[in-house]
Amino acid sequence: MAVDIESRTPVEDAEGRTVEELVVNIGPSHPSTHGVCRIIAHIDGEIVTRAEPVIGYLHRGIEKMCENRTYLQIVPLTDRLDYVGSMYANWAYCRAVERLASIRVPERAEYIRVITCELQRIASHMMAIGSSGADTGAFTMFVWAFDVRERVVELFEELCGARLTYSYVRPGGVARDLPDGWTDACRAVVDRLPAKIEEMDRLFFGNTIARGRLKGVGVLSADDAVAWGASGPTARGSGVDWDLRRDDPYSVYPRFDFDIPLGDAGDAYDRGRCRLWEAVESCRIITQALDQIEPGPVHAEGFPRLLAPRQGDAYDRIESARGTLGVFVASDGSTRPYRVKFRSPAFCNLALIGRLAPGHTISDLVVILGSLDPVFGEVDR
Amino acid sequence: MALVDRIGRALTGAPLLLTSVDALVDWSRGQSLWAMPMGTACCAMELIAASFSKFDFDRLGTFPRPDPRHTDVMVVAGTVTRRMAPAIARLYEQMPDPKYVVAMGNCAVSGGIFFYDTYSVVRGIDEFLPVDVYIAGCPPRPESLQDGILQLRELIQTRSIAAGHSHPREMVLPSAGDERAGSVDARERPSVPHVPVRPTDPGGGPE
Amino acid sequence: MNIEELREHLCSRYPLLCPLFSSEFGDGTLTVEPDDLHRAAGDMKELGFSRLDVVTALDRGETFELVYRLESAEIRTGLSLRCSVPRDQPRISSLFDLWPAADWQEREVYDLFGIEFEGHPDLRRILLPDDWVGHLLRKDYVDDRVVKRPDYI
Amino acid sequence: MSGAAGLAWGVAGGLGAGSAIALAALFGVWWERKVSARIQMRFGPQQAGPFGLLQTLADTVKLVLKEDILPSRADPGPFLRAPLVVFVPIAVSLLAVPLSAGWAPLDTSVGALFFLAVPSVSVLGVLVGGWASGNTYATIGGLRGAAQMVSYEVPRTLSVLSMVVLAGSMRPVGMMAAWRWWWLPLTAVAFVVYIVSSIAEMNRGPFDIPEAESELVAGYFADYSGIRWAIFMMSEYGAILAASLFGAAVFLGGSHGVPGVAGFAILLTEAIAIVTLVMWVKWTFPRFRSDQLMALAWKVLTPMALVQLAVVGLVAAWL
Repeated sequence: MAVDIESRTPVEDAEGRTVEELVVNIGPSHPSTHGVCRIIAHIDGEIVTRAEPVIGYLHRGIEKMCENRTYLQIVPLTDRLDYVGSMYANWAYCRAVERLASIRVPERAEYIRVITCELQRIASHMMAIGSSGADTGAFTMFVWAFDVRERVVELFEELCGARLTYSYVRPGGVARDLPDGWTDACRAVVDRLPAKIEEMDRLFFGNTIARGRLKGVGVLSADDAVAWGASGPTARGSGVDWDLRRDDPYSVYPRFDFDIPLGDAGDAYDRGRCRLWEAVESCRIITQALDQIEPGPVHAEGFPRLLAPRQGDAYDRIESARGTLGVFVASDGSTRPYRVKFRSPAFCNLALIGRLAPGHTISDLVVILGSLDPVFGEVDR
Repeated sequence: MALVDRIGRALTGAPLLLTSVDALVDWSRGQSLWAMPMGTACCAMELIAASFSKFDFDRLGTFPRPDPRHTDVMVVAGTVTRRMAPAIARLYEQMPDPKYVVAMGNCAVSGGIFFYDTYSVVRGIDEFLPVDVYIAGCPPRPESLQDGILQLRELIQTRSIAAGHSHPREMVLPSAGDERAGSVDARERPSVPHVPVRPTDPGGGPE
Repeated sequence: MNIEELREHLCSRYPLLCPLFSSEFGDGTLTVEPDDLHRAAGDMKELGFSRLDVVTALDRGETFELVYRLESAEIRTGLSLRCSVPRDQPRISSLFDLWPAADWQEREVYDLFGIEFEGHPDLRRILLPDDWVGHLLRKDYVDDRVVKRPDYI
Repeated sequence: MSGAAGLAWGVAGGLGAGSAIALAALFGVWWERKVSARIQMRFGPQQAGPFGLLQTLADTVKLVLKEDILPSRADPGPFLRAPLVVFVPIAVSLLAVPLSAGWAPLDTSVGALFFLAVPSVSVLGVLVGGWASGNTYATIGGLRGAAQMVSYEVPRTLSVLSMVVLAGSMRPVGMMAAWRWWWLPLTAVAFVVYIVSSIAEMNRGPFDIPEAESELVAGYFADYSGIRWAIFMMSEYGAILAASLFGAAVFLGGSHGVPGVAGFAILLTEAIAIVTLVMWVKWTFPRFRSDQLMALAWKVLTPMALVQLAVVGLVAAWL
């Protein structure tokens, strides 16, 4: 609605007549673009013939800013990358720095990281499912899902004082230990969650209209998912059995028993359902982690106030709510990184939209976009 | 209105009728602030949270509508980049008068954490939009946003359309002595229209 | 599969690539010449690296160092493919035909570093507007609109 | 009725219907906000007046005094008149609804047909308003709206036809008087078809694809602001009111023979129940896609209404 474009272009139709193709400009501010994405959709009647995403409306230059910050000062910047799942970017960055500086993280800190990140996965998936519900017009679903997210955010608030930008995971451990009574509160939230999730499953995914809207929309084949670098629930919805938590385990994940939900059709419905059941699996992981966690230090001993790793570069990645979140940190031996690169899963997943949208109606376009779950802080960095 | 006003003034020496109409209009405008959610980044999450179940913006008569033509207040929530600024300015122009702008979060207020070292961020949306209320925080809590909307209401209700009744644009900040300061329950606030006391105006209005 | 097994696996299949393999911080790295990049990448894809995770670059003064990070579901490990291109002539062949995932990734590197990818179907700026001047992750990029952060530390 | 008296009655009726719709919108928006709030674990308006009852008044005063924007790309003539083209037919159709036993403002022998046919004119307003905005979203919304409203005329008319056959009259007052309690189970299918197609007629969720907030921002009225948009909203609530009152009168027996104000109260209670049902549906279901919407109209609702009509015809023949 905001940017003026030439909205009618003459094209030739199948029978060789010159017809006008309607160009609909969606975004950069549109209720269903989940942020500031712009999609230029060429439509024939209601059918999208070409969809071209234009990104960069939230490009804040975080990678450039990192070059003028010390290693610890970068942590708040990573919060603002994926603002729906800040813990992930914290953790991925810290893992890269720890690998670069050869820091060993205490076991309790690893457990806390797992617990917070799995909570974050629940929060993030609730946002994704809720907003894809809102895309199809089921606004109540959004409110219900957001209410679940709110419970998790309350836990985070108790933990680190922030509702959204936590800066909780720091290089060498976590910022502070769990507050008193937090584990009980967490357990109470996690115990109630699966029932709520099942209720939402019935409300939305069990609804005939929603099934009609989501099934068969934006079908992504498994081969395409791998070739185009899709990861996370976007790829798993297509049946790509690849989850870093299990396949290239990091932290203490090998100690937990959990399943990876997989879809088979690769449509918006399967992607949404995958997210929903991943949230249930996250509850399982959190419960196990709360059982196993032992008292101990939460930050590495003898951690320097000003980190200056030796020259070199390191890459590490974790499974975020959106997929493989990688961080590449290069050091020149000084107290500031030489280069920081964030491999954001949303960026790679969003590249698929031009491939998935053609042939669907404009109503489906927003559903497909929602099912890819982009977060533009992360896409544009 | 001018004629009615003149008659009222002739009869009572004050723009009687217009004052009552004025109070109703101000009350309506303050009470019904529909938001254009211009969520660009992180703050958008708190903007959503503010209108959902736990915080419920609708209690205050505010609810988000995505179409600028139907809204009164643009809540700019999040970092505004140079590339995004023209789009926001255009959306602002599409809003019908009277319209207000709330800058939510440090990025919209001043650039915030993205003030230094970055080449693409606008350092505060007041570079291109007339901002009425600034809300600090990174991100501000939903309650802060709601408080910002209440302050905007206060601001609207102390402005006036009646001749000689314009009030200086200044914020009523809650202070320790204000009965508002500690009130958590929004229902305790007076919902009757607050007809403002006219300040001494040397420019001369009718008395 | 750990690094040593990966090295053996690689050396048994592609002996020519073996001397180019090194490991640092627990990561396998294969450093190749720009002209050989496409062939080496094709070999790696045959070896089982079915995913292209990241394409990025570093400004090393005289040269730009390109880093391609490959992932494999079968081998279950990662591998970095590196090569350097001269600063005055930053050109490299695109890997779009091997992994379509390179599409946006290479556009991003082009946008931020100005490295041209030959054979890329649609090489345009992606994060910045089309009329932007300069490539901002280059170390010599200056922009008078930037406010330098005071050096507290 | 003579010409002059008829004209006077018509003007009075029109004004009455207009105010009724305005009142319905005032109350309906508040009620909808409260109902949706409860569904979404919220409170809804609380601050303006008791229970937030004055909230809609504040909204209305504000909207009336908002700037009335004429977009530079719009075609001024149709653009400025379209809201009234939508509003007037709906207001007029309200006149044919029997409000109490034996009384309707416009008591004609073809009242049912009148009620079904006249609001269809508002399709033109939707189509023209959408097109004249010169906005792609509005154009698509207008086209969708036209297709949808024309399609759902068919099952809606067929469902009312069942009642006409049973009652043996097309006069709504007569239909209400002829109503028997055992018609309720017999015509349940027709009632469902009527409600569903009425929701689709008035472009409400889950059939709100012409305005489709998440796709077309606001659809055909995307470029309307201030009072013109308020008229669109009022027509929507007017349509809900008309459809609910007519449904209550014809399918649920209306005032059940009670004349006067008491009868109207009974009718209104039934109508409010239907209104609440309509809102409940809107805030629970996702939105249809346009092709699914058409499929529902032609493949499900129309056959259902036809079968119902056949059954009712047999029963009526046997009576």
